[in-house]
Amino acid sequence: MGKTVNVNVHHITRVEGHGNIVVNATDGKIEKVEWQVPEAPRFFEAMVRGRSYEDIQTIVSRICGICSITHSLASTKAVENAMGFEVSEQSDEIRILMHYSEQMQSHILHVGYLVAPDLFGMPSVVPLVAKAPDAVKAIIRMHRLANEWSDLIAGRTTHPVTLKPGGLTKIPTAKELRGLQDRLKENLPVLKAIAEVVLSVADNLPDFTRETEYISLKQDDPRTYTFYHGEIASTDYDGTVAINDWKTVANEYVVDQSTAKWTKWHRDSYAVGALARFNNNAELLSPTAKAVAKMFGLEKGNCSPFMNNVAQLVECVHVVETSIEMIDKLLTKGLKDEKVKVSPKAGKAGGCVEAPRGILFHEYEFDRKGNCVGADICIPTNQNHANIQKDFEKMVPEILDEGEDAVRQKLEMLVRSYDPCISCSTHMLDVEFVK
Amino acid sequence: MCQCCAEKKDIYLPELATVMDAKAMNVTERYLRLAMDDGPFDFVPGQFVEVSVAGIGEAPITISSSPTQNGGFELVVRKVGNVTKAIHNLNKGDKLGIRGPLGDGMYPVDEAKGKNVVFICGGIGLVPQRSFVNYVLDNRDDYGEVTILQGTKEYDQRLFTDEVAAWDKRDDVQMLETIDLPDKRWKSNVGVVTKLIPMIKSELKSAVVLVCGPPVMYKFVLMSLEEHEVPHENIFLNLERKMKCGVGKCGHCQINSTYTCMDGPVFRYSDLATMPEAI
Amino acid sequence: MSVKKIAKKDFVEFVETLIRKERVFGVQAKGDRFDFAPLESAQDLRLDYDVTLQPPKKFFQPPAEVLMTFEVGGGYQSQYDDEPFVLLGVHPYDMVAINQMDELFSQDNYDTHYMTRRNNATIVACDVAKPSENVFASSMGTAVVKSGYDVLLTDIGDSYVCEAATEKGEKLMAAAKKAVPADDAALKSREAVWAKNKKGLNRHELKCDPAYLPKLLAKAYKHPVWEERAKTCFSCGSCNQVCPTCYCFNVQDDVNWDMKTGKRERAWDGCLLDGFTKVAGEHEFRKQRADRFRHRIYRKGMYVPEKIGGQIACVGCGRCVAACLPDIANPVAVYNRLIDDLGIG
Amino acid sequence: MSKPKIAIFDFACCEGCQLQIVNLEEELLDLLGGADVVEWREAMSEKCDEYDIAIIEGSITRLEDEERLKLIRSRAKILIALGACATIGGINKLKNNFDDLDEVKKCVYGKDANKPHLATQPTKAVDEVVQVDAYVHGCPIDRKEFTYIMRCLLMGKEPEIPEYPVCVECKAKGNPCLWEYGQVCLGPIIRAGCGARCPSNGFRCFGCRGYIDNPNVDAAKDVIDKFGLNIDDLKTKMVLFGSRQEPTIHG
Ligand SMILES: Cc1cc2nc3c(=O)[nH]c(=O)nc-3n(C[C@H](O)[C@H](O)[C@H](O)COP(=O)(O)OP(=O)(O)OC[C@H]3O[C@@H](n4cnc5c(N)ncnc54)[C@H](O)[C@@H]3O)c2cc1C
Ligand code: SF4
Ligand code: SF4
Ligand code: SF4
Repeated sequence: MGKTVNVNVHHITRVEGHGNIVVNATDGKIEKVEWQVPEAPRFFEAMVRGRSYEDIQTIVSRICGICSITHSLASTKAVENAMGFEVSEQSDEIRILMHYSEQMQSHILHVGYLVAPDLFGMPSVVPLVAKAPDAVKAIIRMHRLANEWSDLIAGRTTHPVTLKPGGLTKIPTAKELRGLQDRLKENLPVLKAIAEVVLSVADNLPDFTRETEYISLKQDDPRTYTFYHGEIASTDYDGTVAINDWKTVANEYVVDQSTAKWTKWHRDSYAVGALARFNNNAELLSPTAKAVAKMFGLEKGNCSPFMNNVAQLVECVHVVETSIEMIDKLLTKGLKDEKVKVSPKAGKAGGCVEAPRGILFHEYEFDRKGNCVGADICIPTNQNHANIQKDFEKMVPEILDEGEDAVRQKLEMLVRSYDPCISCSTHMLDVEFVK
Repeated sequence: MCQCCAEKKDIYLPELATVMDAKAMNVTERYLRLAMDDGPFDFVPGQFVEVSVAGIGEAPITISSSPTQNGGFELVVRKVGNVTKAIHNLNKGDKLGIRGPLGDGMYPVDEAKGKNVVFICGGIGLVPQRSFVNYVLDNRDDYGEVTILQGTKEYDQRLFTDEVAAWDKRDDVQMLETIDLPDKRWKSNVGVVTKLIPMIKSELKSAVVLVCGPPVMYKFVLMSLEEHEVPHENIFLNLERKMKCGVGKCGHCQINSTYTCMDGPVFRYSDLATMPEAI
Repeated sequence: MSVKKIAKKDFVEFVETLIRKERVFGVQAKGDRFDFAPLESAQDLRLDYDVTLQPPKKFFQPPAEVLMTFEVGGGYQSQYDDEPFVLLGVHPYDMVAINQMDELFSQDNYDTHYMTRRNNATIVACDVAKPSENVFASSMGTAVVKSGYDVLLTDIGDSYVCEAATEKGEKLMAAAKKAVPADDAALKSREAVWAKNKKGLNRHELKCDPAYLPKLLAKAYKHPVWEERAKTCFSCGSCNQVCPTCYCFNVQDDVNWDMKTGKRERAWDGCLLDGFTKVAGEHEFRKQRADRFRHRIYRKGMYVPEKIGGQIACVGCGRCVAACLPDIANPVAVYNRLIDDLGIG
Repeated sequence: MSKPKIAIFDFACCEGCQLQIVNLEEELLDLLGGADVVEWREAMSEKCDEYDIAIIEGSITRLEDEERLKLIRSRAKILIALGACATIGGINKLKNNFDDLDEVKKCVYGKDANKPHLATQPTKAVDEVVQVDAYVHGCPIDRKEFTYIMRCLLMGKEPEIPEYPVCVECKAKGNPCLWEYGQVCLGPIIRAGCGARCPSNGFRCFGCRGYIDNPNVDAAKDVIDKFGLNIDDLKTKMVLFGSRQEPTIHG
C-alpha cells in the first residue's frame, strides 16, 4: 500500500518572493507534482520603454532587492555594450569588488538566515539565536561585513548608486579600501568557522542527486573563477557562447502547467547558481575556498542540488580571499580620479553577470537619443524553475514513503537550496493559483 | 571642560520636578500642579517654562498659577501633539523636566498698579491670564477696577469653571463670559469675545488691557480697542510662536528682530509697531 | 605678541609635527572643491584654496550634536565635546563670522555647548590667496580680519608671515622652530596682500557702505523684490546651510531600544524651510516663501546687527550665491536692487 | 504590558526594504526585544492572524491584493507603509504612464497577453487603498530612519519626518551640488530623511522618498534653463518615482 500525500505549501517561506508547492498522491500514485509561482507580475520590460539609458539601472535594480547590484551591473554592461562605451580597468575592478560584496551578502543571508534553520530543525533564525548563539553571532558578523562592504563601494547595501554607464560616480579612498581589506582579513577565519558549523549539521541535507546540465560564465583570458566577465559555458558543452547569443542558450519556452517561461539547452532543463559556477570553474577557486570545498567533499561534477548551499559558502571564502588580493593590486597601482563623459548612441546588446543565484542576462535596444526601445531580461531563478520541477519529479517518488511532513519539508528545502529569487523571476510572469 | 564653561550652567538642561496633582479639565486640557525637586521657584505672571518629557521632547507652557499662591506652580496643557500628549499621560508622583521660568516680557504687575485692569481671553488664553488675574485679586487693593472677558468656542471647552464662577460672584470683579457655539446648557452671552467689550463698565481709555487668545482673535480685539481709544502703550498681548530652545538661540520664535521667548511672550502693543509679523 | 616669518617648506614640516601631537583640521581638496577635514598629512593642507564648501561653523555648531542624555524619570546629563583641536586655514570673512557667532552664543544666555568647542579651538586664520568666484568680502569690510584668531598666516610668496595673536597662538607657533622674526620686507608684503584683498575680494559689488543696510531695509519691507525673487525659491534652505552666520537649530529627542534612556540632539535648521514657524494645529507664521526669503535678508542686514552692535551678519563669503540653484539668494543683488529703487539716504 | 505584535507583509516589490530590516543585524534583536514579530514570510515560517502593527511592503497591482490589504488593515491597530512601493507606488507606477495597460501586457507577454490570469490594474500606493498610520519612505528604506520610526511608535510618539528637501541634508554633508556637474538632481523637491545618500555618492537624487509637501516646480524650470537643459531632462527624471503624481510639469 502506497501512501496518500497531499502537500500544498501556499507561499513557501524564507525565500525571496512567492512560490507554491503542490503534490497530490493517492495510494502511492502520484497525480500532481508542481512548482508554482503566484507572485504579482511587475512588467519591467514595459517600464523601461522610453526611459533614458541613464535611468535603466535605477529602474531594473528594483527587480530584486537581494540581487540589485547584479541587475545594476548587468544592465549597465548591456548599455555600455550597446553604445560602445569603454570602461577603465580601475572601474572594472572596483565594480567587481562591488559585485563580490553582493555575492557575500546574498550567500550569507541565504545559508545563514534562510537555510540554517532547516539544518537545525527550526522554523526561523529567531529561535536559533537561543540554540546556537555563537553561530548566529558569526553569521550576523559576516552579514554586517558584507553590508558595510557594499555600503562603501556601492553607496548603499541595496540598489547601488555609484554606478553609471562608462564608469563609477564615486570611488572609495585608499584609506577606506585599506580599512575594508583589514576587515576582510580579520573575518576570513570567521567564515571558516561558519563552514565548520554547517559541516557539523550537513548530514541533515537530504541525499539526492540528478544528472543535470550546469550553466555559468566562464572567463579564459585570464582564467578566473568569474562572476563578471567571460562567456556562457555549460557542463554539457565544450566551447563557450558569446553573451549577445544568450538566447541560443536560454531557449525560453512555455509549458502547459505554467505560464512561467522555462529554459532549456541540451536537456529538458538546466541549473544555474553557485553549484553551476563551481562545476564549470572549480579549479580556479582561491586556496582557502578549495580547502573548504574539500572539507565538504564537494568536487566538480556534483549533481546534488542541495550542495548549492555548500558551493555558496565556498564562494564566500573565494570572494573574500580574492578581494584582499584585488585591493592590494588597486592600491599598488594607485587610485585615479577618473572623469567619465559619455554621450548616447543607438544600439542593441546584451549584458551578463553572475547573480548570486546564477547567470543573468539583460538586453536592451536604444534609439539615437539613448531612449530605450526594447528590453529583454532573463533571470536565474527563471532558468532554474524547470530544473526545480524536474528535481521534484525525480525526488517525490523516492521520498513518498516518508510521509507528508517529510515530503513537504524536503521539497521546501529543495526549493530553498536553489536560493530562488522569485520576485526577480516574476518581472514577467504570472501563474494561476492551484487550489 | 574649560573654566568659563564649567562655571556656567547648561541653558538647555532641564531640572527635575514632580507632579503634585494632575487632573483632566475636559477632553483636551489637563491641569498639573508641579514642584521643583530642588529649591524654590520664583516667577512673575506671564512667564513660561519649557516642559520636558524624556524621550518625547520639550514644549513651552505658560505658568497658570500666581506667584502669590503657595505650593508649587500650575500648568494647563492642551493636547495637540507629541509632547502635550505625553504630558497628558502624567500623573501624581511622576517626574518631568523643567527649564525656567523663561521670558522677560511679563505682565506689567507694577505698571498696572492703581489702574483699571481688563483681561480679554479667548479659549485657552485664560490659562496664562489666570496667573495675573489671581495675582491682582490677591493684591486687590493695589489695582483699580478689574474686568475679565472670556470667550470660549463650545460649552464643554470652558476652563476653570469653579474659579470663573467665584470671580463672577465677587463684587469687585466684572466677569463676562460668552460662548461662540452654545448649546442648551448655556444661558448667557453668545458670540465672539469682542462682543463683550462694549459691556465693560469700567473706564477703558485709562485701563491696562491684557489680551491672550488664538492668533485670529488679536486683530478683532485690537480693532475694537482702537474704537475705544485705548492707547497702544496700555495694551499687552501674549504672543505664541514655535519654540525650540526658549532662550533666544534657535531662531524659531523670531518675530522680525524680536525673540518671543526673550522679549515676550507678553508684548506691549506699542512695541509691536516695528514688528509687522507680530499680528 | 610676535610676528614671524616661516618658509613654506618649513611650514609643512611644522604642520607635520603638529599633526602628530594634536587633533588638526585643515582645508583640503574635495574633488575640484575644498573643504575642512581631519588633516592626516601636511601635504594635504591647501592654504591656496578659494572658499570651502562648508563654513567652519561646523566645528563649533556641528550639523547634529548631542546636547544631553537622559533616563526616563531619572534626570538629564549634559554632554560635551571636550577635546582641544587646531583649525588650519580659516579665511578672514569666516573668522569675522566666527567672531559674530561667539557673540551671539555667549550674550544673554551663554551656550556652554558652543562655547566649549570654541574655547577648545586654536584657530589659525589665513589671508585669502585666491578669491573665489562669488566672494564679496571687500564690499562687506571682511576681507581682512583683526581679531578672533590665535594665529594669522599671510602668504607672501615663498613664505608665510605668521602673527600669533594670543597665548594659545604663541604656544602653537613655538613649535615652528625654523620661524624667524618677520623683517620689514615681509611685513610690507603682508600690507600689500591686505591692501590688495581689501579691494580685490569683490566679485559682487555692494552699492553702499554695509553700515547703511539696516537703514535701507527699514524702508524696504513691502518692496516687490521679495515676491519677485521668492517666486522661484525652492525653500531648500541651502542658503542657510552654507552660511557661516546662520545658526538656527532644531531639537529632537530619541530613545534607545531599552525605551528608558536616550538623548536630546540639536541639528541645523533653516528659516527658509517650509514649516520652520509651523506650530501645532498647522498654523504657520511665515507661510509664504517671500516672507521667509525676506526674513533671511533682514536677519543678515538688520536683525542680527541690531543684536551685536552694528556688524552686518553677511560676511560676503559668497557661498549662498553659489549654493542657490535658481540664483536668487545673492544678498548683494537684493541690496543693490533696493538701492536702485529706494536710493541711498 | 505585553509586547506589541508585529507582522510584515509583502506585495508587488523587490523585497529590498524587508532586506533592510534583516540588515539591521544586531539591532534587529533589539527590535525583537521591544516587539514580537509574529509573521514575516521572507525570514520565518511562523504565521499569525493577530497583530498590533502591520508593516506593508510593496504596491498594490491586483484586485485580490486590495482585498488582502483591506483584511490586514482591519486586523491591525497601526499600519505602516514600508518603502517607496508602499508609500508612493514606487517604480511600479511607471507602468501607469501607459494609457493602455493592454499595451504594457503585450510588451511583456506578446500574444499571451490576454490570458485572464494576467489581470493587472494601475499600480496603487498603500494609502490609495487603506488608511496608513506611518510612512517609512525610500527605495530602499533607510535603516536608521526605520528604527527611529519603530521606536517612536513603540513609545506612542508620532515620528518627525522631514518636511524639507534633500538639499538640506546634502549641504549638511558638505557635498558640492551635482547640478554643477551636469546632473539633473531632484534634491530640491524631494523629501529629506535619507541623509542625502545618493548625492553624497555622486549620484543624482531620483526621488525615491517622494515629493515634499509644497515643491516649487516653477523654480525647477528656471534651473533647467540656467543649466541650458531641456524640460524633458527634468520630466524624465521626475517620472521614475513620480509617475502620475503631483506635481506634474507642464510645457
Ligand atoms: C510662550 C508659550 C506659552 C505657551 N503656553 C501654553 C500653555 O500654557 N498651555 C498649552 O496647552 N500650550 C501652551 N503653548 C503652546 C504649546 O507650547 C504647544 O501646544 C506645544 O509646544 C505643542 O507641542 P507638541 O509636542 O505637543 O506638538 P507637536 O506638533 O508635536 O510639536 C513639535 C514641537 O514644535 C514646537 N511647537 C509646536 N507648536 C507650538 C506652539 N504652539 N508653540 C510653541 N512651540 C510649538 C515645540 O517645540 C514642539 O515640541 C505655549 C506656547 C508658547 C510659545
Ligand atoms: S549671506 Fe551668503 S554671502 Fe553672506 S555670509 Fe551668508 S552665505 Fe556668505
Ligand atoms: S533662496 Fe535659493 S538656496 Fe535659499 S532656500 Fe531659496 S532656492 Fe534654496
Ligand atoms: S546635489 Fe541635489 S540634493 Fe545636493 S544640493 Fe544639489 S540639488 Fe540639492
